Amino acid sequence: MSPELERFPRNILVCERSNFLNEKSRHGIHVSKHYFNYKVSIFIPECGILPAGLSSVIKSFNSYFLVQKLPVYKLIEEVFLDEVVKKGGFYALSHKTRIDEDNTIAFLPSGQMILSLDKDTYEQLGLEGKPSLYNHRNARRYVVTVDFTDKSMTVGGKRYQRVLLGLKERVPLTCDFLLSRYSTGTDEDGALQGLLSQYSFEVIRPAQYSQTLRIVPCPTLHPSDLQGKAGSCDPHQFLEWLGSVNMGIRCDNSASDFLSTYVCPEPQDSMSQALLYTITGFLIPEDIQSLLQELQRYFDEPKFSPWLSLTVHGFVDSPVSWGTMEHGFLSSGENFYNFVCFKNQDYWLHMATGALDGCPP
Amino acid sequence: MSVFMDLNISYTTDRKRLQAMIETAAHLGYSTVAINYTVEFQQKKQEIPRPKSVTELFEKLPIVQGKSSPIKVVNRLTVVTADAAHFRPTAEYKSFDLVAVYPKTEKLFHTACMTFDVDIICIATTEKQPFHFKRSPVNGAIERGVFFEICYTPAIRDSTMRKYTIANALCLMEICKGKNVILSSAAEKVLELRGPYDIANLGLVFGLSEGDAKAAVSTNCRSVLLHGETRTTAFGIIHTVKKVQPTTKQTDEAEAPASKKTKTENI
Amino acid sequence: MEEPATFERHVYKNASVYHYMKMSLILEDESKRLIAAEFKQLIVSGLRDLYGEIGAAIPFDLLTFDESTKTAILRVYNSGLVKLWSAITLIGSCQNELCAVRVTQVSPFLLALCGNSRETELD
Amino acid sequence: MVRFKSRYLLCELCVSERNSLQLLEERVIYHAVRAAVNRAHGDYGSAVCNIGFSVKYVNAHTGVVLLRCRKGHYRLIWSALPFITGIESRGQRVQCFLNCLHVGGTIRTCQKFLVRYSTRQLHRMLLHCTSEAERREVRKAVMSFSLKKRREDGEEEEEEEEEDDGCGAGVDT
Repeated sequence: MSPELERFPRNILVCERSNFLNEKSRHGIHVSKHYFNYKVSIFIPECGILPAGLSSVIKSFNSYFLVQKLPVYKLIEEVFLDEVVKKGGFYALSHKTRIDEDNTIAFLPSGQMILSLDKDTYEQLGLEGKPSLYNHRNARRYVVTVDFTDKSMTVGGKRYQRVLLGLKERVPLTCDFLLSRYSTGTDEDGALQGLLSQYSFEVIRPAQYSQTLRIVPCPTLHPSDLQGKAGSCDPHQFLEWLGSVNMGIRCDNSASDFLSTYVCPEPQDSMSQALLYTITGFLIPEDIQSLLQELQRYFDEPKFSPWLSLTVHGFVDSPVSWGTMEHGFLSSGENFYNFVCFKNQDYWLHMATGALDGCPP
Repeated sequence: MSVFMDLNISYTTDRKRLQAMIETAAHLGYSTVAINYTVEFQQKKQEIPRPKSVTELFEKLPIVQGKSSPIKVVNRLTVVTADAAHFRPTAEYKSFDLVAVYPKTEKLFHTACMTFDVDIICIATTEKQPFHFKRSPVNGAIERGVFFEICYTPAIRDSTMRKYTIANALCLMEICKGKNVILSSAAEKVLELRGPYDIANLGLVFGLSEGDAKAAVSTNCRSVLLHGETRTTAFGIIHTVKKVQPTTKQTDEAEAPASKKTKTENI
Repeated sequence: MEEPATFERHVYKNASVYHYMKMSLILEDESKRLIAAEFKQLIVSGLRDLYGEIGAAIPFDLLTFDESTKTAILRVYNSGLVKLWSAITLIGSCQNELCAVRVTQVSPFLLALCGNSRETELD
Repeated sequence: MVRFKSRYLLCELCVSERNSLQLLEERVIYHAVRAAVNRAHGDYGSAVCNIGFSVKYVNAHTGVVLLRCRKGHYRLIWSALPFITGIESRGQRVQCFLNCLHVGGTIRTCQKFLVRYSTRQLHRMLLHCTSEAERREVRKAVMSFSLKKRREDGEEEEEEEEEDDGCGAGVDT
């Protein structure tokens, strides 16, 4: 009728299927490359309380720091850079900055700094970057990637000085930051603590929330049928159902109902109960990695449920989704992934990103 | 992309209501709003209101939703006019950060596009545009960096006005191809304000493309503010470089002598 | 027991047939209650006003409606998204009273609606 | 100067009572279509109708109606046409419906189509004729404009006589 009103933003979903025991399986890489995670939710069918193993893994999740009004250059000063950023395992994401409006800064554990800047800041800063994917007509946003592990970026070098000077004097960017560091056991947080002590900050524990659901209709899943071609539901239907469970959406409707016609995809089973456990915060991939490993062990003992699921949501305002791949907002900014783990160590992995983002790896 | 702005919040003497509107705008995620004072010339004698200083309104400006910075409030004057003589850029105009004109006739629309020293030209939303948009004035305005404004509040209030708003907007888009358009509320009540993403989507109904629609509530508004700044700083010849701090109010006042010199050139 | 899976990868582009919207209704009189059917009716009449009878026939599902917070989750076919959204934006009154429906999130994945980092405060 | 691309909808107004066609006027058709679009597509449809929509030509004898609208909007307007069930004119309500025959980018293509269409219609009428006199009439009509067509070669001024002036005027605008 009016085609311009029937368009909609693009969406991309990547589905993979493999086995955890498969040597070439890339599940570890996918988890560790999704740097900024906001929420993890575990869904275990036919389970009432969180198994002890899982609960202790969740307890050991890293705390994170929320620092207020931290100048960005502080994070790239010589000592801090050498002691923390370049050592790896350091995550930082600017907080209360919106990827489609403000300057957003992220530090990746790989020793890279990502600056997603509006045009004014970009021009004043004078660092080399590339136009964002989310531009329209004229470039209004640029992404600057600085790799501090690069040889030409050695501390004291010309290029390093340029970055430092730019952020210290030309454009003294300051914002709230979420920081987290994967501690390897040895106490090397001296530099981090030293920095934090100069600003107002708080240490936050990830928040947990547990919920037991009763009598849930659920689609029957066959590990071999990822695409849903052999009669089970397709990935979108499955994710929709998982979302409905997460948000307590009723699915006892019929096609003629006025309010909603949503039904659980066929063929379906009914589970007597299910556990929904969520953790929110600034969660680092290493923790999720260990959680996933623990989940794999869940089926070591015989269980009623043939599968369980792990969903990880990224920060919508993160400048990257996986690795250094640009992420933006447009109208929703989703970037999440979901594992469905089966008894035989097979898994499905669903990965989704925002409208103009690149395809997940 | 830049922050979201709503460059038209109707001024009201009801201080509480005005405060509530600005608070709601901040809550909805607008980082900058303009309080709009409208003057309509019935007689020759015109009286231009003095804009209220923002500090009078708020001791502490509300924080924008999801951010740590407070909302920025600027003042704007809209001159509704059917006669070129009514638009006289006097010193009083200079006390506003933004100046808009709402031309009622085709001739005036042409002059407004081509010569008037304004930042915004309003498009009729409460009545059928009494003339057709022509390419040359519209292109002239685009070249001069003047923006066209479409307000959405009338479309919320009333079905007839909604038809006019959509029709006039579609007419404009046929000519300007989505360039130099801003969408703003012209809200008089809290419940007439809508969120920036909602408005970006509404822009599609007004004939804008997805990118243009989002620009119409963000980037383009920023250009309008910059245009307004160059107007007060003598056509941008004199430009004071400010550190990015929300204390623009004082610097603007300090610049007043510089702009006075060029006042005569406006005519 | 099935054989361990061999690697398999599929990319779905625009395969989600729906979009999901999260929104809340703001009424002038905050104490006023509304039931789910009334809320859906409000949106349908909004669609009818802006897009006529053909618009009112755009199918959408009201997946949830929380009467205390007046928040709702809607599901709509992709092709109806812009129309539904704009109609919702232009809803200005509900049962002869001023109102506004504020859309908080729109996504092609329902799952994404429960993990919006913009919504909750971490501290 | 770039001109706005238009679409022309060539429609046939079907009535049960042929005499009632005499009540047709451009204004009446215009309002009927506007009302139908408003009902089917709401305020948005109405607004779209405000731009570049007009009734170009109405033939009160044959019931042929030519509507013009912007290229981008023709589907919207077209989709509302089936919902027209009657037309209000001079205080009388005429039961009718609009049958869209052709959608063209110019008036010229619509005319060409109309010629072909009318010829076909006359041929069909020929089969249904009962008396010899009637048959002669129709045959004459067919001959008259097919001859004319050959003579003027491409100058589409034919159709049943009434058509000529109306369509000719349409081309000028």
